[in-house]
Amino acid sequence: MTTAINIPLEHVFFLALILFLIGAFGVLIRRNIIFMLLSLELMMNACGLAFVAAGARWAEPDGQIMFMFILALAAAEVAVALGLVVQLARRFETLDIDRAEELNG
Amino acid sequence: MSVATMFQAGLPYLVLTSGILVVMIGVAIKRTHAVAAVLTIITLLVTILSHILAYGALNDGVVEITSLFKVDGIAYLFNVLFLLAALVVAFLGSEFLNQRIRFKEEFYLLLLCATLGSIVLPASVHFASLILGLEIIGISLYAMIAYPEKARPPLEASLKYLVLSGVGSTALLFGMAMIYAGSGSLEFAASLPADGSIEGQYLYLIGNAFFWSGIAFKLSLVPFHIWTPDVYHGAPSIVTGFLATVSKGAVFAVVFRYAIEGNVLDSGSVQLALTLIACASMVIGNLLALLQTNLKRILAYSSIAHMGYLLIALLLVESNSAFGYETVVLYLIAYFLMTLAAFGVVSVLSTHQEHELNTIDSVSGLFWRQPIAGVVLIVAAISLAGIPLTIGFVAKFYLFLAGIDGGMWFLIGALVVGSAIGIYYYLRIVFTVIKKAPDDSEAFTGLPWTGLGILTFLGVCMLVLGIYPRFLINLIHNVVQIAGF
Amino acid sequence: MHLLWAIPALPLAGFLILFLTEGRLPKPVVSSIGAGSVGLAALLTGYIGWQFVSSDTTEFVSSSWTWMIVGDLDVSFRLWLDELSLVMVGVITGVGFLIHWYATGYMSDEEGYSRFFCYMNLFVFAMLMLVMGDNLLLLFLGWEGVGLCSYLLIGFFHKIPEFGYAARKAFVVTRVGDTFLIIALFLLFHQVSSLNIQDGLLFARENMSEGSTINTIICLLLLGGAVGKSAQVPLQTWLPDAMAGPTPVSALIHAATMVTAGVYLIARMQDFFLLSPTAMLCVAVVGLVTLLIASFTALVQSDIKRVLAYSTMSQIGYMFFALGVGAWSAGLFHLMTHAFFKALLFLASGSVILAMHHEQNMFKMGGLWKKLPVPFIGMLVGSAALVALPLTSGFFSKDAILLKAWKNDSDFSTLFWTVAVIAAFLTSLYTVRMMALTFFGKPQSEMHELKKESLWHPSRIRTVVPFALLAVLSIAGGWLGFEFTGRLFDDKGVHAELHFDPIALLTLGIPFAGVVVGYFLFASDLLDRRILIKNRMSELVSKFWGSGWGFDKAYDTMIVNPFRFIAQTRLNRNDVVDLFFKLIKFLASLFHHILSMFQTGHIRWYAFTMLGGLLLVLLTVVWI
Amino acid sequence: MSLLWLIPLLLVAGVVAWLSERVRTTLPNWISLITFIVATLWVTVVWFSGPDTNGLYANWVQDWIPRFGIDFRFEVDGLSLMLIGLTTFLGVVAVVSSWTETKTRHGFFQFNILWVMAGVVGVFSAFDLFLFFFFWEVMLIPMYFLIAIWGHEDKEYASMKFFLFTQISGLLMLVAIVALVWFNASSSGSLTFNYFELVNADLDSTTAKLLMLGFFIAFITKLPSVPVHTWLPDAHTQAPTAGSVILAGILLKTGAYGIIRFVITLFPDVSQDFCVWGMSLGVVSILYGGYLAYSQTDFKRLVAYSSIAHMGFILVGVYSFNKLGTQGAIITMIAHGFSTAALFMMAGSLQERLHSREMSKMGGLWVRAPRMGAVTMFFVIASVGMPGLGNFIGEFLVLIGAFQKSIVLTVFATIGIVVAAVYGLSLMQRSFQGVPNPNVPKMRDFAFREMSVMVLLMIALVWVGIYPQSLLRMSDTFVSMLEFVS
Repeated sequence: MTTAINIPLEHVFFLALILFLIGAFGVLIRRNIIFMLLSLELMMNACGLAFVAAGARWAEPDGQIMFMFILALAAAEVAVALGLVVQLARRFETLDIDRAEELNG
Repeated sequence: MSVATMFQAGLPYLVLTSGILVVMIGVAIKRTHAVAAVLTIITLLVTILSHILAYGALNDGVVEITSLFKVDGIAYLFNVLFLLAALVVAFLGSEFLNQRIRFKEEFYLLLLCATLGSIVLPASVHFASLILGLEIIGISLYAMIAYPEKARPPLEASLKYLVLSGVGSTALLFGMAMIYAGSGSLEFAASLPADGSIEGQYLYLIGNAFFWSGIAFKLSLVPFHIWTPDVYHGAPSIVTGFLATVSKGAVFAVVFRYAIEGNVLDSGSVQLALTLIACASMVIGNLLALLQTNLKRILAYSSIAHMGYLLIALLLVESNSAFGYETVVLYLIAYFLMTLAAFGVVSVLSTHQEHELNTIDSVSGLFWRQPIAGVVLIVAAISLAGIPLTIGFVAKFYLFLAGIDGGMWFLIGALVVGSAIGIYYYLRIVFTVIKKAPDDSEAFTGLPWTGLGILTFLGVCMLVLGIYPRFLINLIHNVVQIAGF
Repeated sequence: MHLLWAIPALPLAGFLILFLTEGRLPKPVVSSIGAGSVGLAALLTGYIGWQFVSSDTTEFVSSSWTWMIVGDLDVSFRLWLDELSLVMVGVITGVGFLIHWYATGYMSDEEGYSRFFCYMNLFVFAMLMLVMGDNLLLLFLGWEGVGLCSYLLIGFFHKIPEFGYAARKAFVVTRVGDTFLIIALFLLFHQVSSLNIQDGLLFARENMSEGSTINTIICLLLLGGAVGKSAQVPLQTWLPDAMAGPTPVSALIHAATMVTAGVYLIARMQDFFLLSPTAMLCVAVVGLVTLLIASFTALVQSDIKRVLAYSTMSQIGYMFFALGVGAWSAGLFHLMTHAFFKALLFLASGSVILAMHHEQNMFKMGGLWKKLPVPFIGMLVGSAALVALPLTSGFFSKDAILLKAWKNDSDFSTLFWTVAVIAAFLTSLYTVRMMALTFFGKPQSEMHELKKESLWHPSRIRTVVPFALLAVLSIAGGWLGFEFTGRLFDDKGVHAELHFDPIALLTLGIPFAGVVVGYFLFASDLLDRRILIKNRMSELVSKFWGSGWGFDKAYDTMIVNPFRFIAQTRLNRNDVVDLFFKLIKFLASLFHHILSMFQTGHIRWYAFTMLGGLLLVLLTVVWI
Repeated sequence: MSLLWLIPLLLVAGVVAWLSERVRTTLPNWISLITFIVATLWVTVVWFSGPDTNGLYANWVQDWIPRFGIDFRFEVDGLSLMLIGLTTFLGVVAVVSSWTETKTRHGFFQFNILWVMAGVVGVFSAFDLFLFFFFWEVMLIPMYFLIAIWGHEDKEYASMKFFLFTQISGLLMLVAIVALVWFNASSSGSLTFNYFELVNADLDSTTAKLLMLGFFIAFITKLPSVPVHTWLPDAHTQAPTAGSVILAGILLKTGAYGIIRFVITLFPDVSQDFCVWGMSLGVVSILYGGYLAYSQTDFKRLVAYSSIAHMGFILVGVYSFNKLGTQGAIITMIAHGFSTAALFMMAGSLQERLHSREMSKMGGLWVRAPRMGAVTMFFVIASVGMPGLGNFIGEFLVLIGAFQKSIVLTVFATIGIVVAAVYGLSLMQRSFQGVPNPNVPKMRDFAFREMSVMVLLMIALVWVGIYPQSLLRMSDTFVSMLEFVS
């Protein structure tokens, strides 16, 4: 087996955290539902990265397995999400999520 | 651990999964509501029965299926509870679908999938199985919430739930990753940092912070509660019932497992965080419901408070895990009954309306217009308020016992304050139900007998278990004992 | 053994019958029950009294069931008859019967005839319990009972609000006195750990030292009770208003019996008072002050019944004074005689008032002696006794008191005596004034022709009999009680053996002086009465006296009005305490609204709060 | 047959009454009336047949939730029997008093009345703290329904207030109960809710004080005493006649009963230290209640505040910690039950006739309805504390007992008697005496139905007044058990 290039765990986690936050801000600032979902994906992948890094630390496959889980999961979620997006476009005639605020109080 | 025992112990999961396949194929072959419904119900019943067979495998209390699952009596108890709830939802759902939905059959698939996810959780002792179960529930719920076509609220609710729970899940995952990074194992039992290094500690703590935040979202605990009313409000009330009971119950079951196996509460800071969250949920949840006029939103806020109450049992884990478990199980049973009854009433009453009833005024004088539903709603409200004669009181009694046993006087104070506020709005429901019906109100006639039958059943359960809880209590006690806590 | 229990039982039975039949009985039956029950009681009293006097026992006792036994407290319905109570019982049943008898005529036109006798019988019963109870609790039962009946009877004409007010005033003011009494009971029980009167007296004789503080306190509390019931200063204000009741009521309750309960109480608790000079002094002073104030007030009243009311106050003042200076027998003697002549006076005035169609203002009367001979004679006799002209009953008793006062060896005896004598003089003054204004002079309003209802029509002749009997008693009562009351206390009775020293002569002379002066002032035209009335000084004085020395005004401004204000203005109609709970409610809903503001429905805001929450949790976990 | 069958009897009768409405609308009234009469007779029979060797009239033990040592533990001693008798008797009064008042839903109405009574009987006979609390809460629900459904104009507010006050204070008691049990378990090792074992639980004084407060607050809220009394006037004013009768006649007594039976027996020492506070609260209630009673213009409200004053006497009596005081408190409970029940029934009848409780709309009613006048007079006099009637005995014993403890407080309490006279008589004056109010219509006087009950109540009061020994004897066994540090 090849010896992995040794990147300190902190760095990777830092990167993951940054990705996570970028995604979070995306969710916060973008009105368009599509972009929101994109940012969500970004956050998911941040988690994936973190898992991989963690797995690398202990030289175990578990991290990568989890990453695959996450991919599958994200795919499923997006599948449903896009269906909902279509419905949103139908029923609210917009992709601006802020227009969907009828439920409140 | 022989493969045979594993299979026997895992029987319920296999049965339910194959049941899902059967229904799917059935639907694929021919769309018939009746068939789908019957198949679903049969599946659920068979799954429930399969537990009897499976229970034989637990001769020494616990069976580990790979490192992902650790099946024991408690897990089965939870399973049966969830399955029964699903059964109720299936029954009531069939009526709801009959009225307003064009494509009915998929609903059952989603329901069964969600149920599968929920019965995966109580037994899982591994982050992988945890996330798996959670997401199966979540994804099927997105679809279930948005199920009614045309109407806008369900869609909005579903989108909100999807995006926000997406954020929640990511927090959860990120937390897991860090915990894993700290401990080197994805099993709950080994989640404590392997090396006592400061770095490991930090990873562990931050990881838990993320993890619990994600969980708190799923359980809609303050400050992650804010999505709850909108989703409850928008979703069809029968789905809300499922969401409020099964998904929450399952999550609670698994985090309880995590808390026990991983001794999370040994770290004082996590404990503190949970305590604060619990107090905040009890008080704020009830305050939010105080003057709310929308029935479903009231129940949403009250569910926030109830999850807060339940945390008391969770926090008992590190001193007296056995009684903590008993409390959780009993409280969840009570909570399932009350919540399902409440939402059940709403959905049954909405049978002939084109829009679902949800304002509190729509049930005014219900006691005189539709006695059965009225009585059940009254009983549910009284039970939620934790007043004797109903199982809600027994549950609250357990909480007090747990709190005092753990010496958590602060939490008990919050519990008292919370329940005090709670009584007010539950009683408002009762008053609305018994007050003189407005003259323009039409009587609820021709309600489906299945619906009313189920409601009556739930009501009777609440009362009987409230007045004579002896057997239930002993059952739970024994199961917990056998499971070796 | 003997029928002691039957004495109170009879009027009680009468009460019950009348109460349960709700006035469905015909009037003759009612009167025979109402008056008859008391009459029988009177006869029985006579019989038992004779038994008692002839027997050598010191008391008759008749026990019935246990009232209550709790710890040390052990009281039962036990009747106790000794000389003291015998006198009282005699007065109550005897005078009571005569007044009932008279009332059968007097009240015959009023509605609620049955109700009237119902209350009257209840009163007699209660009064008997008061004087016959062997323990203080039973006494208190009677004490409150008579108060109740007085309330009911003052407000008998309940349609007239003023009467209702008078009734409530009477009840509440006496209640104030009663509180002192009941606290005295508590204190006694605390000391003696028994409420039995005889035990108490025994305890006092044996365990209490001369002038011990606790004993003095007890006595003063008892005095407080007595003052309330007997309309003495400072709780006297209710009595004049009490005249709102029908005249027989005034005669029985507010002259003959109830108001003398205080005297009885003090006499009954003699042994305590004997040990406390201070208390005795207080009793005497209270008596004297009342005596003076009441006499002066009576001097300027225009309402005939009010005159009599104030005179009653003053006469009871005499009794208190007597007790205070240790003239126990004399006091009781005066109580008895006073019962006779004051009852007579009231009945007579009642007849006048009835004949005048409920006109009570003396200035509207005058010259009635021809028209109303019988009341006139009655009045005359009564007044004679009141001013204590020799050989009338009043003479003996009042004389005895004055002599005792003189012979009493306290530092103030002279002063006391002087004041008492002055008061005696005043008594004759106002009595003469009353007679003059009512019966002499020229008629101020033309007298209506006596109608059929008038009391003096032959058909009502029955009312004359009790009248006559009372008149006889007020003359002869002197000799009657003379010997007997002597046996009450060991204070050598009321034997006025030294009737020829100057003091005696003076006391003898005072009434005459009063009468003479009074004649010149009010009856004769020799001096112009206008001098007296016209100048401002006397106007002020008479105004002040007329208002009963401004006690009412003072109480109103000090107590009644403030209480009314804080209570009846909407100040606190609904309960300040509730504000606290309202505040809680307000706060709760306030927080509800604040928190609800977060539920905007904007998904991005929701996400934001969640991340905020995440941050919070992080901070909590990592930095705490 | 054990007297405890009373509870199921009442419960079943309730259901039957509810269903019987379908047959005939007047049937429910008859059913519950007969039930209560039978119950009362039953109690009387048991009363006269005397206690068994342990001084009990009935007892029944059966385990309920063995997991926590919770039993069905019913016992009826003299004290309980008295109160149960009061309950059933006032049940008759309540039913009769609202015979014609409820226009609709007689069935459910009677159902609630019967179930409240069942709950109360349970409270008076439960000797397992869990069981006690169970009944304590259960009796509230039907009571709530009575106010909320058949109440007057402001029923929502009133019923809600009533329920919140009692429930929240109940929560405190629940905490106290559980904590007490838990501490007892950790010290003695046996987890049990059995009253007789908890009596000798050893607690350190601080804990005991806190737990005692938990019970105390719950009970004085029910009693009620200042400062937690404010639910009572509203609840009384708004409740239907039967509701007020039950509320004032019996439910308040459960509070007093709780203090006597549980607070001072479970926590004797701390209660001893607490007694000054208890008495002071009582005195404040007496004076404040009396003062507010006088301020009222609403007949029912006045009576309501007057019962706050009367309940004050109970507190004073209990916390004077001697036989006299305690017995006085017990007698007050009974006598006040009778007198106030009657006054509320009167208020109800007046409202039925005049459609108003405002005394400004009354006046001179004696002329219109002499019987009602006389009856009211009787009960006003009784509640003013006239010797020879029940209330006096209670108040006298309370005061004479309190005098042994604190002279000052007793004097203040005694002033309350004067105040009582003031408001009592002004009530009489404003409603029945004075100039007949011209716009009062011709008013139906009491007929046989009302009169019969009233006469019963009068007899009862006189009986308590002149032969209280018969009651004192009943409660003596219990009162003697309390060890009083003199």
